[in-house]
Amino acid sequence: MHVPDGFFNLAVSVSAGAVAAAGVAVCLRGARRELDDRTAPMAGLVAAFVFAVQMLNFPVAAGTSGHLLGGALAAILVGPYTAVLCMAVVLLVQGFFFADGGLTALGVNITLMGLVTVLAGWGVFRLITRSVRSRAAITAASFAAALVSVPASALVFTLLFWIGGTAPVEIGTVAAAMGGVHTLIGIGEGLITAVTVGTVLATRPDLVYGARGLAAPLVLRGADGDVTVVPEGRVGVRTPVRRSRPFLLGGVGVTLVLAGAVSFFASGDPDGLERVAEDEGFIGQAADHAFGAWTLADYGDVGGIPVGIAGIIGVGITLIVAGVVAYAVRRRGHGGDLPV
Amino acid sequence: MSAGHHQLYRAGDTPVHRLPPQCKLAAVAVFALVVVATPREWFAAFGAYALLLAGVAVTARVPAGSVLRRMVIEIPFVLFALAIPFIGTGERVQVAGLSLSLPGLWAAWNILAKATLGVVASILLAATTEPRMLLLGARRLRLPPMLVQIAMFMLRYMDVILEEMRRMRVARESRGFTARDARHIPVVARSAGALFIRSYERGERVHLAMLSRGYTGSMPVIQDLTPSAGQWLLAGTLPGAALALLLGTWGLRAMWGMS
Amino acid sequence: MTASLEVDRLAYAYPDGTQALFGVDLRIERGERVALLGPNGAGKTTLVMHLNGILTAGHGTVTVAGLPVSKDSLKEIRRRVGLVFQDPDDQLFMPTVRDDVAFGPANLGLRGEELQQRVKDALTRVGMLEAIDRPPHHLSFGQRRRVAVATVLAMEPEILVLDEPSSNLDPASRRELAEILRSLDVTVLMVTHDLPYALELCERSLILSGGVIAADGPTRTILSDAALLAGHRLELPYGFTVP
Amino acid sequence: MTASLEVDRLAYAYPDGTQALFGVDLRIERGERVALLGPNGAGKTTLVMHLNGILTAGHGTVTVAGLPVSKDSLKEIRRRVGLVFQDPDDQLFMPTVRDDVAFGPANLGLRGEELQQRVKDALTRVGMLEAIDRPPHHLSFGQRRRVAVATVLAMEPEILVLDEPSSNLDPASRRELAEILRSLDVTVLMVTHDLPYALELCERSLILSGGVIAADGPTRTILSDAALLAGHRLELPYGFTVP
Ligand SMILES: Nc1ncnc2c1ncn2[C@@H]1O[C@H](COP(=O)(O)OP(=O)(O)OP(=O)(O)O)[C@@H](O)[C@H]1O
Ligand SMILES: Nc1ncnc2c1ncn2[C@@H]1O[C@H](COP(=O)(O)OP(=O)(O)OP(=O)(O)O)[C@@H](O)[C@H]1O
Ligand SMILES: [Mg+2]
Ligand SMILES: [Mg+2]
Repeated sequence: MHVPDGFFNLAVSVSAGAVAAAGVAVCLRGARRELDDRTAPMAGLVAAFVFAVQMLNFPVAAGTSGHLLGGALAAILVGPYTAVLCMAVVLLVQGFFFADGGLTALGVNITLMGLVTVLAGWGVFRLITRSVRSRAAITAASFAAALVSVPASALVFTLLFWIGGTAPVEIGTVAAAMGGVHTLIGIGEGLITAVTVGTVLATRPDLVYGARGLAAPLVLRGADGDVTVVPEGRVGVRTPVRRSRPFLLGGVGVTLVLAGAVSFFASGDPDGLERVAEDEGFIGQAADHAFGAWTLADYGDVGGIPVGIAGIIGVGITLIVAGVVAYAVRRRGHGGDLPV
Repeated sequence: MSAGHHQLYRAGDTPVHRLPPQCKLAAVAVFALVVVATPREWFAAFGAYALLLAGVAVTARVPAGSVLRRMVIEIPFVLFALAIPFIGTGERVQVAGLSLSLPGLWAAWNILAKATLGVVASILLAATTEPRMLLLGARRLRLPPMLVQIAMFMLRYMDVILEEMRRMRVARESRGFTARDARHIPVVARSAGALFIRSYERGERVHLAMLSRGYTGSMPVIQDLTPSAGQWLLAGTLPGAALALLLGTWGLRAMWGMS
Repeated sequence: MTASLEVDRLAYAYPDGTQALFGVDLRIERGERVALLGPNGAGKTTLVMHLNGILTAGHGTVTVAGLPVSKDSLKEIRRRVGLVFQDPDDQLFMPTVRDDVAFGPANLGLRGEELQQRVKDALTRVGMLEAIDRPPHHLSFGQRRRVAVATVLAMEPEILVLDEPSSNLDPASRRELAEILRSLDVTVLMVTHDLPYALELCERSLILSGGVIAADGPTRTILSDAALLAGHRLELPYGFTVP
Repeated sequence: MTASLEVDRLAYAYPDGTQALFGVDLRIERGERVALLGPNGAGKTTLVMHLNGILTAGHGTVTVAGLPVSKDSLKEIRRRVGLVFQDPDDQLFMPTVRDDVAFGPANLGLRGEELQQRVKDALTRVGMLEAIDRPPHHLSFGQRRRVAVATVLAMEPEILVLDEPSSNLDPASRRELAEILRSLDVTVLMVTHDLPYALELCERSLILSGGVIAADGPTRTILSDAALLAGHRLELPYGFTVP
């Protein structure tokens, strides 16, 4: 599903960028409670695993390419906040090192494959495990969470495509293709997630974030024969996530305001990169001119500023705003370094 | 344990290799923005961008062959882009007996041109910068340290996983096993479960070894990475030229439009 | 006087439930060289991993030069205690031997010429200077073990904890390591299965067996007690007599 | 009579260009027990990796019981030659000790009760039967080494090649391993840095140094030649005299 450069119009790319930046900022804050020096490498391993899983890339008819996503797995193993960070890292590394996914589409990619899969996956997982807590329940919940997360992501993709995809394809076609294929992928994803979580549970239950509180208490015997019972949570202590709601709400609020403002600004741009413009018949005009002597009107401008330039200004402003937000959120928790 | 995927990186000592990583990262990101912001009808601008990248490749002595080989990453988009003219809506044109959607053709061109330029720019970046250095650069560009650290562990784990996979394969084969057909899948699947834990635990022990040598979450930077003004200027050549092109083309077109 | 290392009623169980330590008590003074003996699976590695806070006590306390090992003191503890792992592959992770040996001192803030000198000194000591620009994972097992020792020597810790440092070393390197350890003015705790080596290097020995300290005394006395040794799967090798 | 192992002018360089073997010639008869001695980095591991075709000769040939090692004969070669790796982590890869030990015999076609019996016998021999259902990567280093030996014993190979099998073993296990090896009617080639152990177990020794065979003869004679030993970083340990 890695979206390349030029796939969505600027408005969508930029708004998704803002959503992603705000989401990551919120998660940076939340993750500090999920991670400690023993679990930090786990985040890296999960990222590596997700990376490997995403390498199995196969083309899907009308929706770029399909592959497993890994967001639900990450959420169950390292917790939802850290999972978003893992997914963001995977996508950043893929974009910059491996040229997989456009750099200007990073926002879209992080939103689709990071935020949406993790939110959907973790939501389902919590829903199931809140009432029943046993090894089997956790494995089953992992399956369901992963199964749901993939079509959820495909759904949001379709939505974004409908708002601002540059390819003139019927939205129905996209929805059908994405939905169908991703439900199938979801089954594969569910199986892999359940098997992985099951394996880790069997040998290192302490490493499964979603299974905290499940292991039996450890009994330690002193030299003089006294017996001490140590409750679980001792190894790699992770205090439960508290006080996250205000941040979540704050983050979402800021995101919405930003996204709204930016898309308003961006949708002020006429045609150019936008599919909307194509429907208005601009392409026809261009064809009339035999791809030749276009006038300024052909590609449109806003008060004399062509879309391209407007886009750059827009992106610049958004980056600054998103940066300030991220910085502000981060400052409240004095730096983002992992506790060591 | 840092072999493996680093074939992406091609060692060299060119001005491009020597640039501090943060300059290169910033340059590539701005370049990609300029490319995406360029209206798709400006064929000449895309050609010029391609020439700019070719210039970088020549300066960095990255052979065309290696860039092309790595461009296979693009195949899924290419397949998709090629499908758009067939399934696209809107006005149809007849090309060699095929009925194609005209907006579809435009969209296909748009995606192919922009994605390809973006991909090549990233390939050149990875080919001239060691992953470890890229992470240092990202750190210098104020990417939150937590993300940098996760990325660092991730790269390390990819090595660990590859290394563990290699060890396990040798171990299997030395005890008379070779995976030849589907009947052997269960064996491989069973050892895959062990692979996850094994890689994790090895990585964990290595991480603990790092901690026990005073590691506090970021790699010590032994080399001096502070870029000089000259280096920023040099790195700025690529996005600068691209931006100049974009603005210049716009100016020229504006004048034509008036005349 | 505060002891260099003090362990009090330490118990630990691995996450999968296997309990490895059942209440270990020990005290090592500054400048002592102590051997830690015991059968396979006795908990020796588990114990030494606690000494610089890599594993954290399930129960009991560990004190290093008066400073209790806890989350807040970890940084300082790790600066003071240098740990050579039993498996060199766990210890080496940088792309070249040079980077690997420089890693620790660089974290302590060394830079430039001083850092390079530290690296070269440490590698010269273990006889691996020629391999300085090779990747550690392309060395032979014994060579990796030597580099692993160098990474810790380069940090110049006050307390040196070594987990079977002499295994996989050729006999000459084994003797050279003994000479290095003897030349350093540091506290040494060395896990080993090589009883003559323990006798050669350490005045005092501990036997850890079944997760508790089963004996503690002068190495010579312990090695002369055949019944004690036999009770913990220890025995003097073929052809060796306590001189 | 065909030799059990025959190596002829074997040379090998690693992919990164490091040449490890420079023309090794050796011949071991059926039923012999031979020690392979030599300094760190001499090429011992590289040599033994050729003996069951894990590395393939850059130049020269390796023949096992008359069968040249080549792509086509690999399966047969690996059935005949059991190799215990220097690093037990290289050898163990299945989720439990039972699966790991069963892996080799299962590949030879054993099933059911017979297979389980083989597994149990092998584990009993190395004293690791209680760990049968534990994951190998959760064992102590010495326990892993013992399981690694069991995985090879379970295959009942004709030729047993062991790369420092006694390192990290406690003294009793070391002696027990010697007894196991002595009780088997197989050809044994054992890499070791433990000269007394070589003397105890092997009548004949080879010294590999700098990628070539530097000496070949009765172990007692070799160990008595102090100048020869010193020339290859070998020396008798503290307190040991050739009995
Ligand atoms: N990661 C682990 N998970 C679970 N159990 C473990 C783990 N590592 C070791 N153990 C178990 O803990 C006990 C003590 O192991 P430890 O590694 O401390 O032994 P050791 O004294 O160092 O042995 P050796 O001489 O073989 O190195 C053993 O029973 C071992 O099986
Ligand atoms: N994977 C590798 N890539 C490149 N060079 C290697 C590799 N493994 C070993 N070498 C080099 O080949 C030479 C022989 O190594 P080998 O492992 O055979 O030594 P060894 O005799 O087994 O030593 P030890 O006693 O330390 O185990 C050494 O110089 C070593 O550095
Ligand atoms: Mg140990
Ligand atoms: Mg070796």
